[in-house]
Amino acid sequence: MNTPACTDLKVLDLVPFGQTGGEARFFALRLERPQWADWKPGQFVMLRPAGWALDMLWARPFSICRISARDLVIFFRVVGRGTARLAQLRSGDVVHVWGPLGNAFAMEPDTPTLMLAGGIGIAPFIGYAHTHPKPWNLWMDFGHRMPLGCYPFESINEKIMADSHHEEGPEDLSRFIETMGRRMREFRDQNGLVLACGPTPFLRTVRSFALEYGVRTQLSLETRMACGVGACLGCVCRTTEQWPDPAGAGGNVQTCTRGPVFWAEQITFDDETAAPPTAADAPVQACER
Amino acid sequence: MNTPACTDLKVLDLVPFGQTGGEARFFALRLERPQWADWKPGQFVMLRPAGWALDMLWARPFSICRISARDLVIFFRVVGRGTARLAQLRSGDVVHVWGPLGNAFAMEPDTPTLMLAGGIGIAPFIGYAHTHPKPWNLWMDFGHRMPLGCYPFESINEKIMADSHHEEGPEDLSRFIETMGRRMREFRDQNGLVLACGPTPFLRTVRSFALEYGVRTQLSLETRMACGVGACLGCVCRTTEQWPDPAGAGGNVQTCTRGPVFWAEQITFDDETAAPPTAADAPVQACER
Amino acid sequence: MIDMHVTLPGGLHPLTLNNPVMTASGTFGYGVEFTPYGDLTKLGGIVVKGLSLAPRRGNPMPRVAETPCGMLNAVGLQNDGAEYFVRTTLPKLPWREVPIVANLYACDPGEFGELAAVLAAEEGVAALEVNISCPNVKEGGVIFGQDPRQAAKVTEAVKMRAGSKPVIVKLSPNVTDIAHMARAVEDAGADVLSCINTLTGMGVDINTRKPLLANVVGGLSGPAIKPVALRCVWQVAKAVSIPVIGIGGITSAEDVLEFLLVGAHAVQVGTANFIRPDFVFRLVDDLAALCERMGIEQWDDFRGTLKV
Amino acid sequence: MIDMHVTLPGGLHPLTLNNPVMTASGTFGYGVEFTPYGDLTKLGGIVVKGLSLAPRRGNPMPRVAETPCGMLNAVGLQNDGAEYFVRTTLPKLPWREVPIVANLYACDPGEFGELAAVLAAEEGVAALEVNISCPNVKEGGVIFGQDPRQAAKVTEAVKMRAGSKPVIVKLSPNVTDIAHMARAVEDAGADVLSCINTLTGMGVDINTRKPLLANVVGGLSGPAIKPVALRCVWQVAKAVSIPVIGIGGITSAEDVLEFLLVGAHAVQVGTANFIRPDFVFRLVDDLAALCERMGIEQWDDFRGTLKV
Ligand SMILES: Cc1cc2nc3c(=O)[nH]c(=O)nc-3n(C[C@H](O)[C@H](O)[C@H](O)COP(=O)(O)OP(=O)(O)OC[C@H]3O[C@@H](n4cnc5c(N)ncnc54)[C@H](O)[C@@H]3O)c2cc1C
Ligand SMILES: Cc1cc2nc3c(=O)[nH]c(=O)nc-3n(C[C@H](O)[C@H](O)[C@H](O)COP(=O)(O)OP(=O)(O)OC[C@H]3O[C@@H](n4cnc5c(N)ncnc54)[C@H](O)[C@@H]3O)c2cc1C
Ligand SMILES: Cc1cc2nc3c(=O)[nH]c(=O)nc-3n(C[C@H](O)[C@H](O)[C@H](O)COP(=O)(O)O)c2cc1C
Ligand SMILES: Cc1cc2nc3c(=O)[nH]c(=O)nc-3n(C[C@H](O)[C@H](O)[C@H](O)COP(=O)(O)O)c2cc1C
Ligand code: FES
Ligand code: FES
Repeated sequence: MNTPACTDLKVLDLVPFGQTGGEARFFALRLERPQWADWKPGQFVMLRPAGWALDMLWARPFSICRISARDLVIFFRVVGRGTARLAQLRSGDVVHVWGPLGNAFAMEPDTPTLMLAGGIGIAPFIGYAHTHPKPWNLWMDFGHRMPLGCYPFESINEKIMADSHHEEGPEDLSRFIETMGRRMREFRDQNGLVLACGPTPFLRTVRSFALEYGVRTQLSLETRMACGVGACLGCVCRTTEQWPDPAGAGGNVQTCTRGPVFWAEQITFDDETAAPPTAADAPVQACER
Repeated sequence: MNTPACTDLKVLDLVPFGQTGGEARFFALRLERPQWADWKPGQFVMLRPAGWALDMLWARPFSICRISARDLVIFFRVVGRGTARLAQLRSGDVVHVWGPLGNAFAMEPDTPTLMLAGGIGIAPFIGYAHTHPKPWNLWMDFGHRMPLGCYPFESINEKIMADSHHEEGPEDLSRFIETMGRRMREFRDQNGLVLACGPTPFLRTVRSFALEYGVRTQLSLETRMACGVGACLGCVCRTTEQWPDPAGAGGNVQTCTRGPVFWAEQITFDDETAAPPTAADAPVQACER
Repeated sequence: MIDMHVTLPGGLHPLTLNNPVMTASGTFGYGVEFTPYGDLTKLGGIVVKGLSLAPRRGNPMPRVAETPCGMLNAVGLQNDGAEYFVRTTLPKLPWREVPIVANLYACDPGEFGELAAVLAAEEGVAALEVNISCPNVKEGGVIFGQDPRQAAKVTEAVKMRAGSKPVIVKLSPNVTDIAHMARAVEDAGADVLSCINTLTGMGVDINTRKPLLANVVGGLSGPAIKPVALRCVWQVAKAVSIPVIGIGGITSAEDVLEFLLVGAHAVQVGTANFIRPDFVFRLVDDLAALCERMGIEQWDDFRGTLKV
Repeated sequence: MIDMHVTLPGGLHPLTLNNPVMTASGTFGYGVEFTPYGDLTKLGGIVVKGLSLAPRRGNPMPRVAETPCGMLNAVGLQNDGAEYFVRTTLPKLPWREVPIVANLYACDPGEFGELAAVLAAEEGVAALEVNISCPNVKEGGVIFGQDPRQAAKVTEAVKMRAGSKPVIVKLSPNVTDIAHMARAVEDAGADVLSCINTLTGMGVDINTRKPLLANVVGGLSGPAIKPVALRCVWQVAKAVSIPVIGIGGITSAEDVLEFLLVGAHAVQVGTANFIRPDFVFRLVDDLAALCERMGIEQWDDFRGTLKV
């Protein structure tokens, strides 16, 4: 895997999506291009603006959408204090960035691959769709609660076959869950691969379908991260007996270094005795991760 | 005395003085005009930008330079973390401001009045010179270490008779002290009034001359302030037997509410067993308060 | 909409507050300093600056220093004395509309008792809060609040002379086992507990090589200590059956609810008063709005409902 | 220019550090995690994540939460066990160029002794640091670090099996009298003291009504606690004659000097490693530059020179 590095990058621009003014909650953040040799879709960066006061110590993790010759792009949603401050960045501001971090989604160009994205979980799939050598083998189902224009869906839809599902009420949600189940069975029948990224309740559903239908499925987890480099042990998830390293089975592994992408059967959500008060729990953040 | 109030004011602009770019350390900050009925030169405001994170809890005290029909102006020098952050304010930013606070300099239009200013201590005298009904009775001696263009000296010099004394070496300092002594004796001989504002070592000198020569002298003290309203008791100074209220003599009184202006003989600097690590002690802040 | 009033049960005259938001001793002067900035009767209660029998000049300067998300103070209990307060300041306060709590500071139990008698006799004093973070000069300077037996003695001494006025004992966090301290003062007759007082801290200036406070050590307060304060309130509320007032680092309506969630009946706001002088008045409004938004209709439905 | 090396006097093999800046246990993994971000041999020393005899899974999630100028953690000492560390991780570390300090965690004195024996036997382990902020399961769960006799027992147990390796005892701030604790472990044979470990704190979410940590309470660290840490180091350095390592909230070269000023020989940097992973490497450079600027030429000229 590529060696990560920590660098200071300037903000090129911050583009609101879907809404404007004080209302805007979705943004594409473009930073100068870092000098990294390589990266893979599914990997992420830790991001901490140089101007942040010490009242907020941690950086925040974001999936890499794209690294081009000129820029590094991430896409984020404002859900709390940190992302609210990110939304105040201006061109020229300096951001400490370390990455690329974590593993990546499996990339099997000839395998029919279904991407399941929930809300802001669409972010890593932008890079995946754009770097996939055979995009005709790629499909996406995207569930979202905010208007479609809030998300970078277009940039995926123009490359591959993508369906979007607007969840406006509980019926929409059950319809979307039904669709996911059907699609996962279809891909199992083609010996396909399923990749999922979104809020934890969504991943839970995908995982249970994966196990029930026996389809090869990877999940990109979201956990709270303090360091991003495997040192703080704050981001762990619980492994199952399927974990490849027998010594680690049933133990806790760092999502930041052993993930964020895991095979569905190798980890479990069930041991979270006291589930993290994630975005999904708080009323204002009900819809997305 | 006028009743203070706490309001949110927008920044109109922030004008660097003397230096430009990252170097600038002297600024005039113009805020929207507050709805205060009245104010007097020597009074001050507490200022805390709404955008400050809680890592820095306190507001900072600054002398009122001017309140016009359109604006409230203060003049400040960057000496530490708080003032460094103030220097990053941009037009439109909101600042919590409470004031006008404290007492004021004696204003005796017919008395020959000498203003002694050290460095940024010139700030309150701008308002004093501009609101004095008989400016021909006003004189100023201004000692400074940074180039004259760093200070709003011109705006005073055009109204009244003002001399500036650039301290570039130790000899300049002793010459300035000598001048102050001579001038204070001159004003004593005219039954005049002396008003001083500047760093503590400077005020100490003025105070000892005042007592030695027997000239009516007021000092505007700088102390660290947390609240500005008399509640925290963090800004006190020690009174002498000359203090008008016998119960308070030899006690500690709040500089923010009983000052910042005191008659030289009514307070003392001598009881500061462990003198505050003021600007004057730190190498980088040697010259000004 | 929620009825903001809260009654601290227990005692002969239970203390009823306009709402759970009180001001913390030493951070709100005697209340009068804040009249230009808000309506005092809007507050849940006002705890005035620590009072001693004789006037005190307090510590030399410097007495305060800013720290990351907090501050240090070593004011040294400068005050005009209880007599002066009762005679001159109390009559200026709207004590019929907002409970005024006197904060007591003394250096031995006898002195505490005398002080309690002076203050409890005043109609305008709604309750007494005992600051036990002071050294017992007669017992070699051990801090009352760090020794359960000493703390109990002070509590008894105050309680004996407090008449029907509720006695609040304010706990120090600078102990190995705060629940143990809490039980000791509860057993000694305290009607209410408040916690926490400041954490002992220190700051230095590397250029002058001097401490930031003339007193060398001082009390740390502000948002920095909120996690410690929440833990203490939670431990204390579990340990005793009398009501607890939460204090430490409150700077928002959300913070107020956090303290209620771990079991506090009310809170006191200290250092946040220095963020801006109208802070606590705005906080009362914010709290009402937050309760509305969260659908909290009764304090009893929310207090101590932490799921552990 | 200053020679950055510092030797902690005492013990059979005094510990010599490349410079006073070490990393704090639990915040720098096993060191290897940081090789992409800097040269480990630049550091004064590396204290690795707490090790126990048997591997430990640690606490359930969530384990960490951000607080004002700090964070809470209740990781629960997840680690692969001392054996695994010694066999697999230690060989990857540049232990000839930078002292590696093993941090020990156990639940009774006997276990502490065994653990010490395993680790002290390794050439690559320069010193042992004893984490006494754990409950003594055999004695009803009292925290070793909150009881001087228990702390002394652990110190003796480790010292007995540590051979010639210096034994550092890491003190908890959650006590009434830290100087008393320090003297107790000094008398029990500790070669060096390090302080402070985290303050016990807590956080809650008012929407979910749950604690922020699955463990309910956790350890508070970061700049928020620096004033408490400085006070503890100052009190401890005055109380003992063995060297002290200062820990708590360090985020700048100025902070490092503050700890040296109150008497520390060296420091450990913890939570700041999460601000950015190259933090501590940059700090070493910053410290050299600051000493140059301030004209500090020898640590001995600066250490403990606070004017009180
Ligand atoms: C590998 C990875 C990749 C991610 N990629 C993206 C991305 O591309 N775009 C994007 O918008 N978001 C992404 N996230 C989530 C993002 O990191 C969080 O939304 C962000 O850290 C929240 O910070 P905050 O300060 O605004 O929220 P806080 O104020 O800290 O918390 C607000 C709410 O968000 C929850 N929360 C806090 N941190 C996290 C976290 N790390 N993960 C999940 N929930 C959290 C809290 O529990 C709380 O309910 C990713 C997370 C991970 C772990
Ligand atoms: C009544 C009054 C009026 C003032 N008017 C002006 C003015 O018009 N223009 C102006 O530039 N400054 C004025 N000052 C001083 C100004 O308040 C301080 O320079 C400022 O608070 C420093 O904040 P900081 O965070 O930058 O410094 P810090 O980082 O807090 O400290 C930097 C250095 O400044 C010293 N310092 C900190 N606070 C104060 C303080 N309140 N007074 C003196 N020294 C301090 C510290 O000891 C330290 O050495 C006034 C002070 C008072 C009390
Ligand atoms: C400047 C200052 C003075 C204080 N004086 C007293 C006092 O006289 N009596 C007392 O019991 N507590 C005193 N305290 C402690 C506060 O009442 C409160 O317990 C503590 O500051 C924690 O709350 P906070 O974090 O909201 O400030 C003082 C605190 C400060 C900051
Ligand atoms: C995530 C985390 C894990 C920690 N794990 C340990 C540990 O295993 N052993 C130990 O002695 N201290 C541990 N600590 C305490 C630190 O070593 C240090 O004493 C404390 O964090 C204070 O320093 P700081 O403010 O610089 O972080 C841990 C701290 C954190 C934040
Ligand atoms: S975020 Fe620190 S170990 Fe993963
Ligand atoms: S600044 Fe608080 S009393 Fe003067």
